[in-house]
Amino acid sequence: MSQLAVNLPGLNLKNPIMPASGCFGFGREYSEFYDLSKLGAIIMKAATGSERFGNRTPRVAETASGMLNAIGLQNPGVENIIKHEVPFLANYNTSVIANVAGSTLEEYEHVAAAFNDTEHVHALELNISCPNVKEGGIQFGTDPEMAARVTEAVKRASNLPVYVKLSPNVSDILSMAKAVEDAGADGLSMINTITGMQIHLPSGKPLLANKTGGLSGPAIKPVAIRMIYEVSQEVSIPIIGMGGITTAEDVLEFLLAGASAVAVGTANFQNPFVCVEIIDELPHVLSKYGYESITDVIGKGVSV
Amino acid sequence: MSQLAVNLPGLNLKNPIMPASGCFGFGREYSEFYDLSKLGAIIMKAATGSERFGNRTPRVAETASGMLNAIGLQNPGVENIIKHEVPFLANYNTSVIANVAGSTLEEYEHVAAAFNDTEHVHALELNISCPNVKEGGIQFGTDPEMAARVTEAVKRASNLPVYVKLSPNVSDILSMAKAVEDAGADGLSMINTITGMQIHLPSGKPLLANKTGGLSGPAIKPVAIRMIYEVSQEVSIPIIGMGGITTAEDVLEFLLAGASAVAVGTANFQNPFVCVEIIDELPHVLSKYGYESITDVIGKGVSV
Amino acid sequence: MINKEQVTILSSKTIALDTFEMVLNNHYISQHAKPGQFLHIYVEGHTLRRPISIANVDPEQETITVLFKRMGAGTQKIATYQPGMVLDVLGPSGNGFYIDSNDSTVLLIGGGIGVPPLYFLGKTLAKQGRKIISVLGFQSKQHVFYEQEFKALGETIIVTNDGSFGEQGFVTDVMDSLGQYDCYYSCGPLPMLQAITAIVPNQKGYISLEERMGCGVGACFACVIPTADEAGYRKICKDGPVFSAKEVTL
Amino acid sequence: MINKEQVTILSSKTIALDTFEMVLNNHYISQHAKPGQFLHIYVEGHTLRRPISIANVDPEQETITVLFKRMGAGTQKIATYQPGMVLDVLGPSGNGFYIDSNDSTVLLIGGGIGVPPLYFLGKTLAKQGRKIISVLGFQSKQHVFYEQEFKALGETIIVTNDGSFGEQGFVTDVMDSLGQYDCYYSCGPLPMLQAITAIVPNQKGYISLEERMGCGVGACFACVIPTADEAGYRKICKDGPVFSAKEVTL
Ligand SMILES: Cc1cc2nc3c(=O)[nH]c(=O)nc-3n(C[C@H](O)[C@H](O)[C@H](O)COP(=O)(O)OP(=O)(O)OC[C@H]3O[C@@H](n4cnc5c(N)ncnc54)[C@H](O)[C@@H]3O)c2cc1C
Ligand SMILES: Cc1cc2nc3c(=O)[nH]c(=O)nc-3n(C[C@H](O)[C@H](O)[C@H](O)COP(=O)(O)OP(=O)(O)OC[C@H]3O[C@@H](n4cnc5c(N)ncnc54)[C@H](O)[C@@H]3O)c2cc1C
Ligand SMILES: Cc1cc2nc3c(=O)[nH]c(=O)nc-3n(C[C@H](O)[C@H](O)[C@H](O)COP(=O)(O)O)c2cc1C
Ligand SMILES: Cc1cc2nc3c(=O)[nH]c(=O)nc-3n(C[C@H](O)[C@H](O)[C@H](O)COP(=O)(O)O)c2cc1C
Ligand code: FES
Ligand code: FES
Repeated sequence: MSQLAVNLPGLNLKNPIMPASGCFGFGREYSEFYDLSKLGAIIMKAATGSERFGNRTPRVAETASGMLNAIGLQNPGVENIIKHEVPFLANYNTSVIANVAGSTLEEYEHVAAAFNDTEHVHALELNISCPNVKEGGIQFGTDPEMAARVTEAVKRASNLPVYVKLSPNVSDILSMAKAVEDAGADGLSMINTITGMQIHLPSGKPLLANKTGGLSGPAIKPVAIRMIYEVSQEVSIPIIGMGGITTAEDVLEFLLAGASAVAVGTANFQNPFVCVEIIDELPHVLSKYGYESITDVIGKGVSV
Repeated sequence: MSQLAVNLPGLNLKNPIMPASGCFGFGREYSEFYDLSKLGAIIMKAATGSERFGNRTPRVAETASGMLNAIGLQNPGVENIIKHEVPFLANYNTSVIANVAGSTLEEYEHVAAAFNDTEHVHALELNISCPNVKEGGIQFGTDPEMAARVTEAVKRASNLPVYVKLSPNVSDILSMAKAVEDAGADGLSMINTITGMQIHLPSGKPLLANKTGGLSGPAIKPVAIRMIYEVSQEVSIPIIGMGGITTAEDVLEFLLAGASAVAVGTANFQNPFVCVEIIDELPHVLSKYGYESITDVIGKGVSV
Repeated sequence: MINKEQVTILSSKTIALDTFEMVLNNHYISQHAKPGQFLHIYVEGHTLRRPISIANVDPEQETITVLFKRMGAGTQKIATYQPGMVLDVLGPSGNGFYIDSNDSTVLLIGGGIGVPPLYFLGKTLAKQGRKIISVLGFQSKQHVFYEQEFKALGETIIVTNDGSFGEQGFVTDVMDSLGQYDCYYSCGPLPMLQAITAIVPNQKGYISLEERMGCGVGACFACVIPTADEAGYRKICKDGPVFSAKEVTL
Repeated sequence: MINKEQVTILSSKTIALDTFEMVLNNHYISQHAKPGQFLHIYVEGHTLRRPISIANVDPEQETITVLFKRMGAGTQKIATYQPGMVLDVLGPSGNGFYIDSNDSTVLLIGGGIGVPPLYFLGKTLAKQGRKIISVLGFQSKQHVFYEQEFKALGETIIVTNDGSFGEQGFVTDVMDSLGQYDCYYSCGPLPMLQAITAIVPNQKGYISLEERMGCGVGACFACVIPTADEAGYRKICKDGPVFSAKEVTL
């Protein structure tokens, strides 16, 4: 296996780098900057049962070393995604992960099942953690029992490996992780954004139309590292790590903390080439710190 | 009442600015930079029943727009603080708040009661949220029932107003706030640090000897603002806000979110004069955004 | 196509209260930019790029001019940048103003820091031999800029909110008194655009919109605006910032 | 007393691999600094200040010299700073080396980037007419700096780990072969300090320590080290960075 390759359930990745859900659309825009085949995988924007228009604007705000977003799961709906977006991504030699969202158990099942008939989707990322949907997402994401139920339902509905994306907005991340592992999750994806807010001083009101939004970017990296470290010591399914990654050294930090692959979100906005630049830089960072390959790193940090 | 003054239970503050607990020691060091009488109040470093030496070093790490600390409640013990530190602070014309910590309910009661006989302590900040103590602090801080019990116990033991300092490491900050309000808290203090970690790349291990530490600084401001906003709409006791404040505009943001006064922590390390510079700047910021006084601002942001 | 380009600052100067003119050098953008497009500028220490309209282009000199107002931390920082510094920008971004070859007289209506993209448009239209009328609104005399530049393109009316320069009032106050025009182009604060589209609802017109952006390339859905029929949406960064006045709901 | 001071960079140059010498101008610090003290330097974009020892002071010229190694993002940034720039520093910070007026021969033992504070100390002691012996250890020839400066103070032995310059080995390898001395002063990596205190446990000596700091002024308890009896602790930023070798547990 080559230096950067890593194999996860359903995903034979040529490198451990993928853009994070919601930060890369369905790949079209960034395909104008570089060849998407360079990516380990692509995680698509969330899919819901039918089209969603999301929240009112403003939907983003800048914060110190981070940003808030409250997009509200805007997406064209799972049928449109399968018809119009997946075929586009199928042109590239990369794995495709569908991010599955919903307001009800039934919606999650429906969306997950819809991807069964598409050849070019290799895994599901079950988004039980989006803080910007009022109807259910957040409860699924903070209650271990609910999380287990939706995981089981999606596993039953789908023939693809399921990575459950955990919310950091919980007192006890480990019990969430264990609950979804026990419910049959093939992997974890962590972390989603931390709920935050910014007040617009001239109006004295929350800047985002949705009031609260999800905090992402380098600001949250220490929280992501802590949660991945905590969880990876106690679960045996692999973790796709994310939260504030902007450099190849950040990737190494996530792998040492216990992740087996990583996703890059917010950093794409600052530098559209960030994913490929990280991929190019990774071999140098590996050798700088004395590692032969990605698989050589994985888990080293947590093995003692 | 003057432009910057604000009155809270036990605290008649000439201005709403105070250094945060643990970031200002017992005032001695910063008293060499400026006259502590300029401060609205001073929150002392945590006091425990007897002397504590804290965690091994390294105890701090830098993060993007923030830092991690795992001091581990090092302090000379409540008797020493009352004997040697409080008399020093009594020399200054400012309010003094004692930060009360412990591993057991009994230790909290003991520490709180010890301050009953000191004239120069005006309120207690009940630290149920320090993430760096293994024995109990964290459970008190994430379980509403435990939080209510320790609040009640300390209220019974103490003759001072009690501000309960909440941990952000919870799924539901509101139920924590309501639990301690119902248990008799006179005010809230929020937020404490968010648990995080950094991996030291050369060793592949956590950088902090304690592995995890508390994230503070501008990185966490959006989380603080969100939690204060959420809580202030539902409780009727006042909130001392903190988390990433570095400028007078940040102070305005906290007041608009629902705080009635604020504490400045990490920023003191970057600029030892930050508290007085903020105090000097506040009148200009108030008038820039059209406010007459601090009391004019308080709650404006949440009134709709 | 949007590129990620390094642009060199040739000059930077104050042209009105808190308002700066910066001339940049870059081959690719100077050859490809169309009126209405913007640069998405990376600012050190900031997570998000700042969108700034292209106010002028000289393809021979390979220069691009931007005008910006110091609003918050990002533009504050850009205002300190010195000639010789190199900026990292995405551009040219967004679509441009649609130009109908049948239009002979066009009205430009700019408000404050919405004026810049109209200058590049006006210059382009003037070169094509069209008649240009410009109505530019500013808060006060101190805020006025590019009066001479617009006058060089055609009739130009300046209005200020406080009457300290030109006529007193809003741009909409003088719109009645203008003669016939085939199409208007407007950029400025949302209330101004709303007022304009309400006053001349049946007039062909294009408006340039602002919204807080994440990616600036169409990938994140931060900057959407509902279409007029409310059945769809457009992305300001990619489908815009220019829209037909009838296409979107303000 | 520690002040918050603005210091102007007069010069900055590379003196060894990844190692820089920066000369700073400031009245207050140049008049008050003692050997062993440090500056706590603010670096734009970083939460925490960086502690850097004072390597030399010229009270007449009102200059302070610091030597630093490019390690991570902070020192990397300081290395890019140009003459004319103004830095915000706290200083002079910490205590200094204790100097016993009865000592006539002193041994300076420096390791790598621990060498700088010993130069200021050595110069001060030499001026007082004491005999100085210096043993300086570096990784390799490329890392060696200030050899001539120390030779001007007295006998100087350079050792390198790989033998590419001076003698091969560690500073502790040559300590036996030295004559008598009354007191040693050492600064360098922890293993080096541990080895030295183990080799000459009964010798009077002072060591300068490093630890990650929060406040740098004694308020946050980040930088503590247990005392030798394990019953107490010292703060490196305030009670140190210099300690009697017998005072603390390494
Ligand atoms: C397509 C487009 C073209 C523009 N052209 C110009 C121009 O030519 N000249 C000019 O001076 N300004 C222009 N603006 C507005 C300019 O982008 C904002 O003034 C600028 O981003 C403010 O940044 P700041 O850091 O100073 O303010 P802050 O308030 O500190 O910025 C915080 C965040 O909010 C965003 N933001 C704040 N105000 C606006 C706004 N009005 N529009 C979009 N994002 C905003 C910032 O980009 C940043 O992400 C344009 C905006 C858009 C969308
Ligand atoms: C009292 C004292 C005097 C010093 N004198 C010198 C000197 O004269 N020349 C010199 O080159 N170096 C000196 N150092 C070490 C210097 O402080 C670090 O190399 C520097 O802080 C590294 O910062 P960075 O941003 O490059 O590294 P990063 O690893 O990116 O720094 C991250 C954080 O860790 C801290 N840190 C990292 N390494 C150290 C360290 N060895 N000691 C303390 N904090 C550290 C940084 O200050 C920062 O807070 C001294 C340290 C101390 C405590
Ligand atoms: C604008 C934006 C939109 C996002 N949309 C989604 C989404 O649709 N589904 C999802 O699971 N996560 C979504 N996320 C979360 C990211 O996938 C990622 O978990 C988070 O941003 C942390 O990574 P980062 O710090 O690298 O951005 C979104 C994040 C951002 C910034
Ligand atoms: C070094 C350090 C030590 C701290 N010690 C305490 C403490 O003893 N008791 C406490 O309640 N909070 C403690 N805190 C938390 C702060 O009081 C404050 O709640 C937090 O740092 C957020 O504010 P900031 O971002 O302004 O630092 C400490 C924070 C830091 C950085
Ligand atoms: S800013 Fe991302 S879609 Fe427009
Ligand atoms: S760094 Fe704060 S006490 Fe030493």
